[in-house]
Amino acid sequence: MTLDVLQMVLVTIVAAATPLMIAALGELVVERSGVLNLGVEGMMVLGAATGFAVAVETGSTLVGALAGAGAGLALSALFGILTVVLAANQVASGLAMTILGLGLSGLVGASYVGMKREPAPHLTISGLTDFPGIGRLVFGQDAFVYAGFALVGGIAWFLWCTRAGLALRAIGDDHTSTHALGLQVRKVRFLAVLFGGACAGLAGAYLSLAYTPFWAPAMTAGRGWIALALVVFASWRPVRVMAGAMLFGGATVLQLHAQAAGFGLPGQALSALPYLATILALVLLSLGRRQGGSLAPASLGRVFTPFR
Amino acid sequence: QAQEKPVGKLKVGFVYVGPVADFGYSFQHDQSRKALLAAMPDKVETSFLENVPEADSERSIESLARSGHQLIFTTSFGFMEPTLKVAKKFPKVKFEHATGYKRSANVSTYSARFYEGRYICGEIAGKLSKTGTLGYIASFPIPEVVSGINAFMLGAQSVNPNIKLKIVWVNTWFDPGKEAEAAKALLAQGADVLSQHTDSAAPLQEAEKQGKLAFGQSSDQMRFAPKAQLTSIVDDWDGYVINEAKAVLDGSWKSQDTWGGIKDGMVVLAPFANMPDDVKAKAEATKKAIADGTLHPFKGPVLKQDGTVAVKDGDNAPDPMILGMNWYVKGIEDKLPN
Amino acid sequence: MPPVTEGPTPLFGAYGIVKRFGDFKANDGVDLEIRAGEIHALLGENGAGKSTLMKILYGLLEPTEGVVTHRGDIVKLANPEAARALGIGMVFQHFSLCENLTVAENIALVMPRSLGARALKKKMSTVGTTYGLHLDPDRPVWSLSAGERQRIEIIRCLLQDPRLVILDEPTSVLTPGEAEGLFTVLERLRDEGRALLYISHRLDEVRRLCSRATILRGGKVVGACDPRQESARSLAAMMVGVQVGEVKPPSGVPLGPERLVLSNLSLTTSGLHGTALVDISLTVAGGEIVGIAGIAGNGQAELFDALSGEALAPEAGMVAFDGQPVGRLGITQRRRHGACFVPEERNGHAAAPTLSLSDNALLSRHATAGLSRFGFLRSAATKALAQHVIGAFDVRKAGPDPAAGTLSGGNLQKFLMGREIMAEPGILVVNQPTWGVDALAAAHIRQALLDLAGRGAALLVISQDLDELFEIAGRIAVLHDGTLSRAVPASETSREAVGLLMGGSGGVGTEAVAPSSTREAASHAH
Amino acid sequence: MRIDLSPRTNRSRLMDGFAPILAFVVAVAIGGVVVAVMGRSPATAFVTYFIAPLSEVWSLQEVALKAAPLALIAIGLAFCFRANVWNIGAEGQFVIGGLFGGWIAVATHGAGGSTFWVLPLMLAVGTLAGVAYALIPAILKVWLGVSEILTSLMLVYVAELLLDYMARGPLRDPAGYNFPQSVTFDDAARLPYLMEGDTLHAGVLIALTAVVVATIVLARTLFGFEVRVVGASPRAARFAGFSDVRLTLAVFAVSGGAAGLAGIAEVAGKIGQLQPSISPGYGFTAIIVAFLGRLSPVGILVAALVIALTTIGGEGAQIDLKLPLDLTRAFQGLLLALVLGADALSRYRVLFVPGTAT
Ligand SMILES: Nc1ncnc2c1ncn2[C@@H]1O[C@H](COP(=O)(O)OP(=O)(O)OP(=O)(O)O)[C@@H](O)[C@H]1O
Ligand SMILES: Nc1ncnc2c1ncn2[C@@H]1O[C@H](COP(=O)(O)OP(=O)(O)OP(=O)(O)O)[C@@H](O)[C@H]1O
Ligand SMILES: [Mg+2]
Ligand SMILES: [Mg+2]
Repeated sequence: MTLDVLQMVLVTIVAAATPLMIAALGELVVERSGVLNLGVEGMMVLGAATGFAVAVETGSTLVGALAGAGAGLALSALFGILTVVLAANQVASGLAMTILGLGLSGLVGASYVGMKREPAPHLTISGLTDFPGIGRLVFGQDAFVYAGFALVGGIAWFLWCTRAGLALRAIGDDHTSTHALGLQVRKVRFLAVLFGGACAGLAGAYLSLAYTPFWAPAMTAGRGWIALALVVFASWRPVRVMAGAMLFGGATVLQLHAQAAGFGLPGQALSALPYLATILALVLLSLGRRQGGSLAPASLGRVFTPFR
Repeated sequence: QAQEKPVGKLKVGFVYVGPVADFGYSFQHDQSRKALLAAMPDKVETSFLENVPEADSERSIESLARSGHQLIFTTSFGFMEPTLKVAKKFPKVKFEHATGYKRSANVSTYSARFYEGRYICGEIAGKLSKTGTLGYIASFPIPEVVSGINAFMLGAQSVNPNIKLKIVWVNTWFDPGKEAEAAKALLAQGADVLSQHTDSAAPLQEAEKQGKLAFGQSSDQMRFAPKAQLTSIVDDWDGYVINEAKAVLDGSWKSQDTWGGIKDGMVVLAPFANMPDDVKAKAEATKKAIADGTLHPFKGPVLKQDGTVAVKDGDNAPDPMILGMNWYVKGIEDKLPN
Repeated sequence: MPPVTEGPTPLFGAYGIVKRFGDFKANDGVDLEIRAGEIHALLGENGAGKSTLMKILYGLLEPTEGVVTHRGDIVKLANPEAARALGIGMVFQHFSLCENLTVAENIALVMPRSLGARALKKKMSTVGTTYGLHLDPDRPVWSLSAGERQRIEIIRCLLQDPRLVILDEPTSVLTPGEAEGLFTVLERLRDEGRALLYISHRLDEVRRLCSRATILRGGKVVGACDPRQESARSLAAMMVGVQVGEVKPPSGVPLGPERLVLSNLSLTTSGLHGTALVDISLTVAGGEIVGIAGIAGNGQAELFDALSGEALAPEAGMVAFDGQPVGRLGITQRRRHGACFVPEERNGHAAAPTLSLSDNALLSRHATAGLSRFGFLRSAATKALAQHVIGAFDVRKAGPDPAAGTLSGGNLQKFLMGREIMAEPGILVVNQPTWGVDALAAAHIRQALLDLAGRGAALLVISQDLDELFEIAGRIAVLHDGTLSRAVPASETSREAVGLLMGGSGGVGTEAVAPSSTREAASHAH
Repeated sequence: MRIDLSPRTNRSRLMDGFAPILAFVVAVAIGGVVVAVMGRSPATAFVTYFIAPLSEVWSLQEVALKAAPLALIAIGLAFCFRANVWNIGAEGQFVIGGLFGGWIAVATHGAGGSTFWVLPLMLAVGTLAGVAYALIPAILKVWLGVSEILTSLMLVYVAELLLDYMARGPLRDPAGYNFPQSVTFDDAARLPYLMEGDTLHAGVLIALTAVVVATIVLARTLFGFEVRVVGASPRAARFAGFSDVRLTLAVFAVSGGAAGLAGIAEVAGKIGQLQPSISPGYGFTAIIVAFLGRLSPVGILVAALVIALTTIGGEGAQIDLKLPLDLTRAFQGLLLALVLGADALSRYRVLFVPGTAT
């Protein structure tokens, strides 16, 4: 493989990993606060539809991306009202959001089917972008990709270097104790849910604005579920989410490249790989677990009803 | 019972496996529904059910039959058994099942000889490829897809015997992201003309982005890739659908199997573009030859990968062979999955 | 308006506090004044409303009526942060710590935002040196013992330089040494001019530390006193409203055959904080109560589990009930051998808090009280059993069959003791029978235990409360670091001797209380 | 302003009944507005969605047919969820049940002699296959403490791909022109029809039996009590002599078995052959059905019927009113969200407290 083919493969992997990464980072923040949002797929697909529709109407990819994030945020607000404010079951509510999101995205996107937009522009810095071997990889991506990597750093910094991040982790670990200390459990969780929804929406918008720049029903094709798996796979750490997204994206892309290069494998077995890899990762993580403490946020999925 | 002939318009129902907005197979079928409506606005009324899972389709078909639809198109292979079962219950309703092989007194089958179009595409690709490598994005290894690949290869070999074909199976009819990734993979491996048997426009767009060439699928996708689309194999069911509706209206409908090709207008090639005139002229000529029967894409000798003779010199492949095709022709270096 | 009271303006005051939970008034017009430089005790039986009042002072609960004042001004405590801003700190009994965070992170949660990580650690070590409270800031909380965890709570409180420190039953998990250390800290805080509010069911501590006490009953203030002027007995009487009678041991019952025998029981521990049991041997005869003294965390929970069958012994013969080896049997089969068990933790171990009392009767009696037949439940019989226990043990509750978790601690404990005692077990193992239970209920429970022994049962009572053990036990052994000393008749030993053993330093010289296990065996545990 | 939830000590009977109805009314009102905006009559739409499917014998049968697998799976899941065990993978267990049960039918296709045993064997194999598949996440959970939510979910995709592979490969009908489906099953491998018109098959009876059995087991047996105790308090359950390890395995087995049985009943009842995909998402929808039915078998039956009704009504709306399918989906999602939210009304007293937010 020449250097440029290698770069091409890497660029493809990064592109395939970006939506997974953005959605998973959002979900990571949600889960760190103790809420399990199984509605990522719905928020993602609604973000894809809304992002595309708004971008077509305004002619601006940026506005479209923001609208996509906004749509994810709006749907997650409903999820937050159900699970954080009204203490409804998180699993069932998340699944309801997925159904609702799929339906709404179809309605929103109905009149935009078959329309075409230019993909989101890629960075070009003369001299750097055409630098052989790594230029396109490092200096030739679109804004979503850079935003995704910025999110990794930003969220890592937020979680471990800020008070608000500490509060978020503490609330995810033990909502009863943090409530007794006067932390605003529901407010923090609600904000985390909104952030996660916005990220899912943004990841969806990436699909319809940059990755394959058009809208088609159910175009997320299950990426929201992979993002969920990714969070666990990464044991709730942003940098590992990034690595995991590359791995997942890489697995898909590389099998396609392998086929194109002439190594045929049964497609179903390859398609099953990411899922089997997640299970394997979970098993390995549990084998290597330290003696006490837990990897997962300890109140993940548990209902909290404050009382005053 | 509901199958009494309606006094007013003929109600025609359509059952789609995907969303009408998929811009691919279901979309194209829905275009013919609209064409039917436009052709006979005061004689027909239409309904459709979209996104009908094949395993849960019997009820959908029956509900169309029960609500007074007299002619029902079930447009996916997986609807075969449910269609036959409902047809038995509603002997006066006419059913049209696409791409299947089982018929009954009131069930016709129809399909298109897409491989004819694929052959022409192969020929164009063989002419235009600079790298000598073509890419093919395939969905599932079913006969229709395999025969398409073979026809494409035979067409390409007819103009360039040393042509190479790289095939990527994506295991889906529709996943724009994965289709785009497959396109990227093929382009990275040196393919410079892409063909696809999946439904989204993503591979075309990818080719456009990289300044390469590609063929559209199911419908004319020129607007997605004005600089990359060479042509597109358009499923054109308009004529068939309108004919069958007319036949029901004048009482001449009968159960039959229709496998139409370029000649019948069922397989249409979108206007040739992005190619030099001589290539265009050659493609037009091949199209004509296929239409008037002087050229058969699977004209012997056709050799299988291992060199065994599949079609003897001078013969044309019989329809059952094409309908059940599960082998690659010689020159394809991949192994067929399953 | 705050009523005018004599003396200087109190540091904090609570006036006319009413707190309703639905129709129920947990606090009913409570007035309380706290002055700088005093340790103020809040006393009352279980469910009197003490914790509720403290949570209101800390801004965690909102009073239905009434006001809180600070130096005479009415203040609104919207949340604990507001309370902390006014200089109120609280040490919760049920620690409010996040297990997967480090010590420093747990503390940083309530410190001002401006404080950096390094500055915080420095402050921690300063406070640590001043008060003798040392902690590694980078340890995760899950790896710490109960005593260390409480130290976090206290340091967290002290770092805010509080003017009022609220402590809710702080000594219940501490060793006597740790408790002594705490008292020194508390006295020092008082001398610095801070106010302390102190809740405890241990009246000796209260008499030693506190200069003023407010007594709650049924959500109302029923009295105030200087505990130094009172006896434990008179304080108890004020709390429950009646004189607490003495428990009467049955007189002159001859001991029966050996019913519970432990032979060289050893058990390794799985958890991080568990204590391994080393070579424990003990016999309990019919009609006898043997008390196991010891400070929490020295193997009581493990010993209980090994007896109940929640943990299996390595060999069947290590535990024998009425001559039958049961060491490898589970709890249900041990119950079928006529044994009953009452664990220490009420909510979530002895009882499922969200289930009704009759479901909780079924919980431990399903196999032995004929409550199920061919796998089907007999719900009428179950209900009848629960009502029977409720009646016989005077369990007070709302509604006919409420969820166990809605009962006050003392009443739930009465129900659970009744559930087991009324099974007429031949062997009964109880861990902390009256932990956190008020004096009247405690007396009731102890009498029931004595009566059961009088009917020929063998009882093993594990308790931290030496008064309790000397009141009811015929023989007493001490559990320390997983080893059990020889059981000696209560009449032949003293509190002091037992206390020394509990601290791990009694063995030398005193033959009567020397550990039965050999030194080598003990050293295997480490 | 702050919204506080005060748990109701005794759940309000009135609210229990009233809350879902309120949610339904609100959802219908919102849906009505949307329909009106789209230029159709809300009244007609209401009739098409909710009344028409109930007014014909055939569509009633279809409602029952659609509700049966949902109810059967959800009842199995109720055991898990009551025990606080999170089996999200019923979809996969359904698929595996259908696949392995269907395999028997394919293997015995055209066999001579007496064939009375084929159907019972298929049902048994389907059930056991579901049990076995569900035990994978269960065993990983009890042995290694691996979160069952993720493993069971991941295994759904693995199961779907396995079926896809089998239907396109080894189990493909050799006489079927290489099309991806198995032979159509012999009559001996089909569930019998219950009524004229060959619609309602015996799978419905299986679901109804499950409702009755589960009601009795959950309310009246020691096992049902065990499930409740483990769910409410694992440590107390151990004190009661109930092993949470054993129970986790048991409830996974029950739910996997129910899903597997539903899978093979669907294949042997409605579909009659193996196809690359046999479930329109029953296993996921059943999770919602389980919660809508508040984990009680009778509630689940009602919830399953409502979901089935809206699905079939949605088809009617596509045909009669030309309303898009996405509208039906969005409406279902909205209805679910509202019912879940309204449930709070029956579990908690919702207090609106003026003042600061927390
Ligand atoms: N959140 C609540 N909802 C309903 N009732 C409550 C709640 N919290 C406390 N109670 C009730 O209020 C009463 C007082 O409880 P509180 O915790 O103040 O008692 P306490 O004096 O601290 O008892 P203890 O000595 O056991 O600690 C109890 O009867 C209890 O049942
Ligand atoms: N939400 C609630 N509803 C009803 N009763 C409650 C509620 N929360 C607590 N209680 C009851 O209030 C009483 C006091 O509760 P609290 O949490 O203060 O425990 P506690 O009795 O103080 O325990 P301890 O004695 O260990 O300090 C307990 O009996 C408990 O069962
Ligand atoms: Mg208390
Ligand atoms: Mg207390």
